[in-house]
Amino acid sequence: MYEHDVIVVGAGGAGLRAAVAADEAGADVALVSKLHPVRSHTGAAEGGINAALQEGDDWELHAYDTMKGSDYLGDAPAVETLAQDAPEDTMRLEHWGMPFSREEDGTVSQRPFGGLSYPRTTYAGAETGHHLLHTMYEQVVKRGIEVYDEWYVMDLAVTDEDDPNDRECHGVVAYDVQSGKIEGFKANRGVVLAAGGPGQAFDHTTNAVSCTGDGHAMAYRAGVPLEDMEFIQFHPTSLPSTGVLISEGVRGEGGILYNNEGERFMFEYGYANNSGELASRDVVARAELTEVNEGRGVKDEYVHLDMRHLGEERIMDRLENILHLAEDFEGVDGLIEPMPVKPGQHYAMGGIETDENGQTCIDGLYAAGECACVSVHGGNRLGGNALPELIVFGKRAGYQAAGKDLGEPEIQTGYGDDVEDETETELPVQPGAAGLDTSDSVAADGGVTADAEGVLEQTVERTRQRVDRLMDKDDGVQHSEIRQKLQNAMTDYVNVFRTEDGIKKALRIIRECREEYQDVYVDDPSRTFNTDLQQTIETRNLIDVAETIALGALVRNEFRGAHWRQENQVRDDENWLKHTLISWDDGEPKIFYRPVILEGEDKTYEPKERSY
Amino acid sequence: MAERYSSFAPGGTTWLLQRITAAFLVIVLAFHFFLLHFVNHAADVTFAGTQARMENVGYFLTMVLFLIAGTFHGVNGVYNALVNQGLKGTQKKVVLAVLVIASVALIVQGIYVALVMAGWT
Amino acid sequence: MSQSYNRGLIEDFGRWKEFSAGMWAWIFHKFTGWMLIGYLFTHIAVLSSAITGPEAYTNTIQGLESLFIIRVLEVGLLAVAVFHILNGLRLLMVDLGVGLEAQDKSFYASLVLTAIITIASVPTFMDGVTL
Amino acid sequence: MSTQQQQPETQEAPEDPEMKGAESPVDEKEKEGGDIDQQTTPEPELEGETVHIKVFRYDPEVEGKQEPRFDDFHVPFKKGMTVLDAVMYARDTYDSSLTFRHSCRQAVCGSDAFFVNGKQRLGCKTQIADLEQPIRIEPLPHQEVVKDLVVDMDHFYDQMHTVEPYFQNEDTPDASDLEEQRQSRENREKVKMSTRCIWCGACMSSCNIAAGDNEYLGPAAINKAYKFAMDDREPEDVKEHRLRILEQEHGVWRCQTQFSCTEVCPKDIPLTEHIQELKREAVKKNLKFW
Ligand SMILES: Cc1cc2nc3c(=O)[nH]c(=O)nc-3n(C[C@H](O)[C@H](O)[C@H](O)COP(=O)(O)OP(=O)(O)OC[C@H]3O[C@@H](n4cnc5c(N)ncnc54)[C@H](O)[C@@H]3O)c2cc1C
Ligand code: HEM
Ligand code: SF4
Ligand code: F3S
Ligand code: FES
Repeated sequence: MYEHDVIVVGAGGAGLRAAVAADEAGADVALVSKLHPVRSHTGAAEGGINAALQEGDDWELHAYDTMKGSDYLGDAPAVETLAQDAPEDTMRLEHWGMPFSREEDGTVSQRPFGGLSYPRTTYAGAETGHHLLHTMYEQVVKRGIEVYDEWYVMDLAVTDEDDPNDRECHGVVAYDVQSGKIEGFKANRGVVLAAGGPGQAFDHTTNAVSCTGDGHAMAYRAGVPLEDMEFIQFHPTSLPSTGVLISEGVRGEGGILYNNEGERFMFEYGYANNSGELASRDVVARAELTEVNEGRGVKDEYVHLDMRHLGEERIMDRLENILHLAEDFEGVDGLIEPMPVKPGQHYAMGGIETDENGQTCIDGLYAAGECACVSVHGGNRLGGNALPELIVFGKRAGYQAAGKDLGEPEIQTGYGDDVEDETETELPVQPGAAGLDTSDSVAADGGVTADAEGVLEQTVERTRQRVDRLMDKDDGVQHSEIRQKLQNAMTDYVNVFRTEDGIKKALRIIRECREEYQDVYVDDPSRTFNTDLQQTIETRNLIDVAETIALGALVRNEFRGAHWRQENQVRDDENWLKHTLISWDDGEPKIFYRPVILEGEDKTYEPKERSY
Repeated sequence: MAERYSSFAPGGTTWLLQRITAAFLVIVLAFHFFLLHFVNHAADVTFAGTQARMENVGYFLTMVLFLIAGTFHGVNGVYNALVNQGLKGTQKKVVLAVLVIASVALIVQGIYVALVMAGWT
Repeated sequence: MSQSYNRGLIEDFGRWKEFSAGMWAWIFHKFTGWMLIGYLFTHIAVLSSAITGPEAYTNTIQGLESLFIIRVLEVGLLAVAVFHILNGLRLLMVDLGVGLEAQDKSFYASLVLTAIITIASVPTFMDGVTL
Repeated sequence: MSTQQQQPETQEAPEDPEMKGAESPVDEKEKEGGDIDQQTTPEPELEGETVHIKVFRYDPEVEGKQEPRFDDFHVPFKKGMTVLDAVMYARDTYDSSLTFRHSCRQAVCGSDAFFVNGKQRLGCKTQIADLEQPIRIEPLPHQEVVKDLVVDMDHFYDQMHTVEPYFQNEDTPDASDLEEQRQSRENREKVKMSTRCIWCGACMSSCNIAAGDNEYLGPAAINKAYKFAMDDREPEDVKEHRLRILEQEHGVWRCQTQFSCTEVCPKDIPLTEHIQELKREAVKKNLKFW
């Protein structure tokens, strides 16, 4: 057993920042991550960090833009905290040596970004995330913070009181990928989950293979509600074979989208008669998919993004890296042929419900980064708002976990008096573990003693048994089959287009996946670097997370932000100015709602039409 | 950071000297080859001819420097090659000592030979 | 790492087919350098015959020079020295940060030049020797 | 910054009215022989070809794998397929115990450097179509193999940590004043390439010196030090301190300018150039005191 004051799960931007903060607050911190820190997916972010740094800009404007971008589903205290803290925290990155791009006078550069009223996206070349990640890791090295890399966290050691609000988290159980050893990590002060996004729930995503929503799933099964999971951002131009992102810059420079008949469909079929290719992300993504669904896609899969007419000179000057991306990852030369693109899952706005200090409803359990939902992004994240979220809320969660007092939060968490229960929606199948052999479930169940060490030991024991069971089984289904089925279902039915029937189909398939998972086995008999085992466990997590996405999408019958519903294609402020919350409830998911907080520090954000 | 360095750290000195001797050797070695294989054919070398050249102080000094530079360059090169292959600890010390002794012996012997050639003994 | 597979030197060596220009240059330079320092020791040893006396010196040199094999070795020495010099110059340029992009081309150039110079000087070296 | 490629994730761009009149590119395509997008080919498998890959296998625990061997896989080819795609396909379809590190699939995480057809390359950045078959895929040379394509990276990380890989400046302005350390564009440009390293370890694996001398810092670590040493935001005494670290016996001097590091670096970092520059910096610095 290992013991530290604070255990941070995940070493992306959020996890690293949390660890540094906890270290600053005097705690003995350890980072436990399934990847070496510099391999985290934060490194893929390109665009930049939004922060109101310049004179003439103001945190209040940033907050306003964010709230508007969120389609009024962000919580004002969180949004304002983000906007207020981002400038200082961004500056701190500079002081830690992050190589930001520079202006003539030596100050950091900022550029305009979609949905922002001021050019406040601070960037470091086209690889801002890479620099952020490496700069943060450097700070971790400097401080000598202990890093357990290639340790896969499987479970949280949480007590088993009936009401999740009374539960307490004492640590985590992790499995050393290199040796196969399973160990407990005791956290004397707190556990911070920073395990990143759940993009792998979809077949086609810009996210890494490691973005499997482990943090979501662990917190969920321990009793923390997942919030606003239905809000998934899809990017209209990603490469079909890998999901690598092709920047909006191509369309910005004049790139054109064509279907297989060579029609410029954005105009031809009236998806966006004014702005065409430059319509907002969701509009373009839906248009592309409609083309494919109606048989006008190339190879029934994608559309073409053509930039040849821009001329070699202009392309080399402004879009050179796009040429490299298309060449390296798709084998296509953008100068002589059009590039294949299709919509890809890009970002999850929802996540583990926390307050503005990163605290979940379980004592000692915190979350930050993409896996968390403090609710700054609401229904739709603005480009450049995720990276500041990592450093601002990563820092706050780190401080809070280490015991530094950040004051009373305004955001409520957990199932309490202020929530409203879901009543109307009829579910096609029973979600959750219901009816299945839950021995594989990791919810806190019977007989866990209150004593910290006891809880941890029992969780370790249960985890060992779970692994042994998976390893001992000699035949059955393999995870890749289930995962593929799940991903296809999500991409087919809970993608940019959402219909009630589709989502219900998805839920049925998810249920099938869950049942098949009962028969899953690990073929690789080795304890050394068994990725087969790791992926099998991840697949279980994906099932749970995908289900919450589908459930959220089913109940929310309106069109808000990134979530579109065929049955009700308008934003319905009357009924839906509220967050969707889903809690595992020991295997029988419960859906409830909590009103959005639109009252800020000294103003109230009135919902307005979202038009730019 | 407090340390003050008044001269080279060893790695840097020898690295630089290896380059300087190399530059020097290019010139002298070319001269040497040219003189003894093209101007005078090696087959025609006699002691008298050698002595005639060696008696010239400039030539004598050049040859001595040639020898010293060549020895340093060659032996240091060998030593570096061994360190590159991970030579370390006692073994490394022993090798270094052997190489230094061999070089000194070579240089002393060489100078002695040159003196004999010049007839200054 | 308690259990892991160390492929060792043999397998590394087996990769020689995959070496790139810079690696070959390194290997050749090393090889020629060792030859040269070896020769330097031998050379001084041979010249030491001067200590015994002028005749001994003249006889040794001329005796050696009359041997065909020695002439062949001398040509070899020339090749070795020329390559080492040319590649040495290439390395000196690299150290000064000049022409880094052309490092592979300059290596091939050294090889070709060495070959030309060596072949061109064969007549001079072989002059008057009999089998 | 003009030479820098900026790739905004989102950018509101002004509408270009001329675009609407642009011609369809399809006609052109037909002229070119247009095999790029025959809509008649629904399944990639029907493109007809399979790719033959030979993958290195080793597992200390599993019988039959304790002695390293090569396994052959035949993977259906798909346009744009990378080496990583091929091994993933082989794993998911034929043998789930086939083990390798990978994550981002877009050359930023640095997990999947393999030895492919005799060269260190990132699996995700290497197009199958560019390689000769059968494609031989091995773990990085000069590193111990943990299992299949997974090598032990600890030594690489240790070397990276040796150069004190973090920014050092005692008196930065107060962050709450929102004041940054100024840096000229030229200086940012100078360190730009060095900051791109993704710690893939390809360079270190390709270097014969690093293979022979375990203590040699290696190209990646030296490049990391370069990034800081050449950054004007760090004060002069810190730069000197960094040069002290680099000029140890197993520092920059060990580099024999073999250039293989530069050749394999997937991020095109001019490693040899950086190492050479640091050698000269170190000599210069020392000459001053001499
Ligand atoms: C292509 C792309 C471009 C983007 N561009 C931008 C942009 O320009 N601006 C912006 O603001 N945002 C951008 N984003 C979004 C942003 O990058 C991400 O939301 C953010 O980086 C997520 O950071 P994180 O720290 O939460 O997670 P990650 O960086 O994904 O890190 C997750 C960490 O958790 C660890 N982990 C996961 N599961 C486990 C487990 N079970 N046990 C142990 N460890 C675990 C992983 O090893 C990893 O270290 C972009 C995203 C993508 C995909
Ligand atoms: C004439 C011009 C010469 C030049 C320009 C030259 C240049 C060089 C250079 C630059 C190196 C260093 C390689 C490195 O560290 O990367 C070197 C190495 C070496 N040189 Fe020379 N050299 C010359 C002559 C000689 C002579 C005359 C000898 C023999 C006495 C010699 C023996 C060596 C040896 C043994 C090495 C080490 C090789 C190794 O790495 O194993 N060189 N030379
Ligand atoms: S320098 Fe290049 S090859 Fe070396 S680790 Fe960094 S990215 Fe990889
Ligand atoms: S391969 Fe090695 S020898 Fe130097 S130039 Fe690169 S570090
Ligand atoms: S998978 Fe990340 S670099 Fe290749």
